[in-house]
Amino acid sequence: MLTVLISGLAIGMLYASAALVYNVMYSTSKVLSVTSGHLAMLGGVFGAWFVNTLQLPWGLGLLGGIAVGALFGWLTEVLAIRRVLNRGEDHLWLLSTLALATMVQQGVALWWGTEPRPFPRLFEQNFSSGVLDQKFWLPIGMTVLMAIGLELFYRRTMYGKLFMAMSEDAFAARARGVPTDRIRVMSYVLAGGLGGLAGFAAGQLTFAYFALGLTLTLNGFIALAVGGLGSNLGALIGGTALGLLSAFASYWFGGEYQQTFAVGLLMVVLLVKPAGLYGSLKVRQV
Amino acid sequence: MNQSLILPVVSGISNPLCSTESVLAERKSSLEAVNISKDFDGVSALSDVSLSLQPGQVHGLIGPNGSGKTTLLNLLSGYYQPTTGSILHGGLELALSSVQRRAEIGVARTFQKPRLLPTLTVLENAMLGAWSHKQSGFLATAFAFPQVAREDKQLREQATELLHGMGLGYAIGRPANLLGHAEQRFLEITRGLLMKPRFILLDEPAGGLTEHEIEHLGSVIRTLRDAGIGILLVEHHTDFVFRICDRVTTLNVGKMIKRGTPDETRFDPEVIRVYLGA
Amino acid sequence: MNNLSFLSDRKSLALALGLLMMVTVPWWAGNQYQLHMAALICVYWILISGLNLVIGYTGQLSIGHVGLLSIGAYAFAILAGKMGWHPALALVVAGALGGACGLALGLPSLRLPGFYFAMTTMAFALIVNELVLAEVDLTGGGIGLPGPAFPAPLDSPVGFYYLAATLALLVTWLSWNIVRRIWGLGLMAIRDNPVAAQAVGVPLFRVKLMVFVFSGITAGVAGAMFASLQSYITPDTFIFELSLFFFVCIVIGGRGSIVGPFIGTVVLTMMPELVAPLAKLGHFFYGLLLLLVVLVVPEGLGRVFELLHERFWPRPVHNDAITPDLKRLARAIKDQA
Amino acid sequence: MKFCSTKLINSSALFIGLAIMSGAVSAQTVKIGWLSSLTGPLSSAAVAENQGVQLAVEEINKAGGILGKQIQLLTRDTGGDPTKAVNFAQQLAFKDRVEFVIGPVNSGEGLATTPILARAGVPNIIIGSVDELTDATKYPRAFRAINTNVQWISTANNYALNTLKKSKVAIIGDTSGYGTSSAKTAEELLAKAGIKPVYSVLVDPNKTDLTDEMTKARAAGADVVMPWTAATGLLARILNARGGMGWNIPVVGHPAIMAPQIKKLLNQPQYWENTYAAGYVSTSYGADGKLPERTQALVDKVRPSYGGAEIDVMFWWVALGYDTVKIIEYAAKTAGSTDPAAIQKVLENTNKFEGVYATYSWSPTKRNGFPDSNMAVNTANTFKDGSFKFAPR
Repeated sequence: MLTVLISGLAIGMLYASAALVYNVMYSTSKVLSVTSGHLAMLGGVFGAWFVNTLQLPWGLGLLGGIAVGALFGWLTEVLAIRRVLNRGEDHLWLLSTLALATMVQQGVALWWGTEPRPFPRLFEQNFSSGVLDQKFWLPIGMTVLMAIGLELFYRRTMYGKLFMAMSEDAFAARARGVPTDRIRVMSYVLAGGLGGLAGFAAGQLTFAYFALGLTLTLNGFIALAVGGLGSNLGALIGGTALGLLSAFASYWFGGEYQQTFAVGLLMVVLLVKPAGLYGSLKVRQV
Repeated sequence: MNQSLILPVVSGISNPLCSTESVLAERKSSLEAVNISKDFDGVSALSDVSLSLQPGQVHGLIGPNGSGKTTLLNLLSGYYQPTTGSILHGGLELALSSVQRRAEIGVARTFQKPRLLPTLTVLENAMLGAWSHKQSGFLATAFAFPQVAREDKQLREQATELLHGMGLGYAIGRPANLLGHAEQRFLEITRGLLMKPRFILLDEPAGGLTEHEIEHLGSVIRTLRDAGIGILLVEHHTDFVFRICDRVTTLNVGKMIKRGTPDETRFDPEVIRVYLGA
Repeated sequence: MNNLSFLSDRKSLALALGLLMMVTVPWWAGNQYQLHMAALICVYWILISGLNLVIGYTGQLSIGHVGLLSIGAYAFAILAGKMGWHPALALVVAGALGGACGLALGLPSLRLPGFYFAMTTMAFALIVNELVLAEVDLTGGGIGLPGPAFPAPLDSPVGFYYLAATLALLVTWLSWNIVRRIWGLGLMAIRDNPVAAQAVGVPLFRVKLMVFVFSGITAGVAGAMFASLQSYITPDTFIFELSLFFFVCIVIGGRGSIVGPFIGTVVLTMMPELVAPLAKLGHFFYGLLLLLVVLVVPEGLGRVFELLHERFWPRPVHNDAITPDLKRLARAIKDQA
Repeated sequence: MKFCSTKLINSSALFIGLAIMSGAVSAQTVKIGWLSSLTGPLSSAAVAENQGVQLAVEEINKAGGILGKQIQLLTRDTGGDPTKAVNFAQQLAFKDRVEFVIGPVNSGEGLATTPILARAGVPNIIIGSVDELTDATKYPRAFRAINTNVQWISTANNYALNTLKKSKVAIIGDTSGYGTSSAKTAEELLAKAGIKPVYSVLVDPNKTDLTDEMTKARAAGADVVMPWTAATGLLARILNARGGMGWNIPVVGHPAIMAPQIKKLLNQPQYWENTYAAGYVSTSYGADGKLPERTQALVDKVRPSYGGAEIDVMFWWVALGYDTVKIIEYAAKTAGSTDPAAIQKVLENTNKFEGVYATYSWSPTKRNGFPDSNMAVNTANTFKDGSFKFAPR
């Protein structure tokens, strides 16, 4: 029973990290990128590749995973966001990020293979340590750290404040001389790095598996929508709720209805509180 | 609900103390905002403003930026719902009814920044206005019942006529994204007219127009007025307003500071102080 | 591409040609394989032309229609196969069921903003697959079900092709009727400028829902035809990538066009068969195509032809000043009333 | 209009021309269609099988081909997508006019293609294990070379119940098509033996941790766990959970649990101990540590393509692929032609045709050529050079 709790919590935190990634990108561009989950996938796959295949120490592997994530984050901004935002048709970014997500997933499938591959053990630990196993606690701890780090970043640092200014009102920020384009690029690189980090931290849980991306994109979004768009606290809570729900659901009812439960949660929340628990869907048309 | 009733243009109706039957007649057909207030999360944008828009009358709405002109217009057209107060038409409470409902009743509007469908032609943009009083339903259209084609043809002709009347005949087949600024404004008015409006609310229609074009706008507005349509004119271009309006309401920081004829307004010290300047 | 202006001679000629091609396929298709592909294209098109109203015209990006396809397919396989109904009846019911599920999906999701809507539809597709796998007794679970054939003469490849082609034409005709009338304008208004749409009285949600239900019906019918064409359906047939495929067909074909998406469907269906290397790249290729189109010609390939057209036959733009004809205006307003 | 109509005629002429040409080509060659899923999920088996197929074709062609005709192998990569499989089946049968079709690899695809090939009357060598794939009356020309799913499951059940003397079975399937159906079959077969599983569950193949399920299985008093899934990730997680819990009960199940890539996914190598799966006599080392000589011969032939190194795939896939072509060769030679009817006649009167992978027998009423006697149970962690040791008896 305890293991259900912990494994649910761990996977929930992975979802939460995907939700955080959504938030970081959204803050500066008002775009919900389909690639959010794939960033974590890249972190896991390349982490495994650096450490297992290239035999690098895991520290370097971690940096490598983050770097690849950040690179892809940057690529997302350059290819899928920048030009599309200038066009100002709000549906286009969905298409472009969807396209990019498909490409990266299929690309990894072709290069890395469609079978899950092992992810290295990071710390010396007995495998029979059950609920204390690092494969649970790494993603949990890492996601919490990420959330706290983000909050500090937003509150304390100059760039963080610029991010906030942009998410409040991009035009006003630009008018006040904030280099909005550069900030946006930075936010995507940051999001990419965080995604890579999360994927690396959860690698032992998920294995290095190409199809992880789409799952995370969807479940991360559910976590986000439940917790409330733009709120990092909401992301944590939404992720936890979703993780525990699907864990216990599949514990009691078997795995057949996992997705159904997850989406059920989404639907209920959206019907009861469309803005999510801590979010605000600002829609000002006229 | 489709036939717009057209009353003879009575001058100086708005004197509140006149015979009860004419009051009833007014009530029946006017669009009224009664003691309206609107807050945006705590911040008051309008407080206790009343305005009565009569058929066949051009009603000017002026005031400095942020005085709540557009807010009032959005309240009348239904994009906002008032915090307190009511919006009446023919004794009918509209305060909470949707934008679409008001379109059905015959309240048309234009936008500060014209909102057209860029890829569609001028004719198509205009025809869209006829939506709320079209007869053909989804299925009838899908299965191409004969009356659908008939109605389509009819709307097409109406739109064409109105476009020529508005002086856009030459651009009828042109996609909207190739139109000049004035053309866009006139097209938006035409779209409004296709709605068979009783009232049309114009949000700064003269903005960005040349003197010459403003002249045309003025004559168009007069024509609409003479056709019995009530016009609310939100405008910064004050001498234009004073030239063509029958009544003028002046707002300042969400409150009404003057309602009266153009001349009364023009020489009102308060209006001069807060808006017109010496 | 502008569907409202009446067909010019060139257009009607193209239309006649297209019809001729469709009717004569069985003669010039060299063999049953090509006939199968033609039928497959028609079946896909039944779904896509309905979906086109949702995506291309109303601008609601549904990436979950494979779920509705699956529902239609299984409904047909169960009713006409297991329960031995007459296939024609099963086909109708499959369509109705598709419509009902479209309604059930649209009611909660169509009020949501774009990305929320897209994700919800995607989740819907996943759920459908999950339930299909879970309800073994009904759907055969992972083993799947045989897709029954239609009674003679529709059981032959040629017969089936003509059935599919007829349905495809019917659906095309229906959606064309919608888009060339004021309804089409309403849909495009919802897509391009919801505020303006409201201002003229378009009830956004209701209209979206109608169109979505329509697309659900076509998806259900397509599913039934698909089941029969495939002769056997399993859950691994209805993968998310198939949704993506439909989506890409429409987007590269061009929003607000019927011809564009049709060409898109034909080309994308044939391409992997003709160009083997692409089959290897699989969905990577669709992704690439989608990205290129969005970046280069977001209006879709149809737009390219328009641009060329304007390049070679530029429409004369003489900018005369606006001079209202007030008498005519007054008359026009009176006549309206 | 006129221009286009002429174009239309040209095109039709072109197609007819193609048809004739393809007819002409098939005069000098024997065309074999090979529906393989070399890419996409579950490609590992297909890739290995492809080795065997290619090898056999080369051999036969070197030796002068079938009936003096060279074999022309038309490989089609379905990527595991049934829709593509159907398209390619149509293509092979009606456009390329192949005389034989091998495959497809995945049952999901096979279920869709078999009826089509049956309608086309093309002899089809089935290499999918799902039982519905063969039917002497519905698909008279579909002959199965691989064992059936039932053979796998009953072999495993048999070992668990009678050899290991366990009766408290926990079944774990995955939610994929194959997993759900296999788990169902497993329960039915156990029921026949009068045994009801103490615990049975279907889990998402990508579920990150199986400790909960294994804990429940233990709580239910299970003394043997029988996983029915081909998802290596899931199988590895089952073994990891068992190891992590320090719960040392036997795991008996699907051959995939013996796959070398499982080893890489295990937390510790010893987690692979006490793990058994249905396998084959042909790819099992005898007491003398030797493979059956037919198998050994093939291993030696394949070895070069591994640069002399050890074989790192399950060798029986290769053997199966090799045999499919050999079966076709045998059928054509015996029939003296590639006429489908004649081929069917020969194959359905085949008694003990000796392949590498198995010794096949089909009859007019029996389309599953793989004999139970060729099934075996292997110990997972004895994987060596593509084959395994027998499980302790």
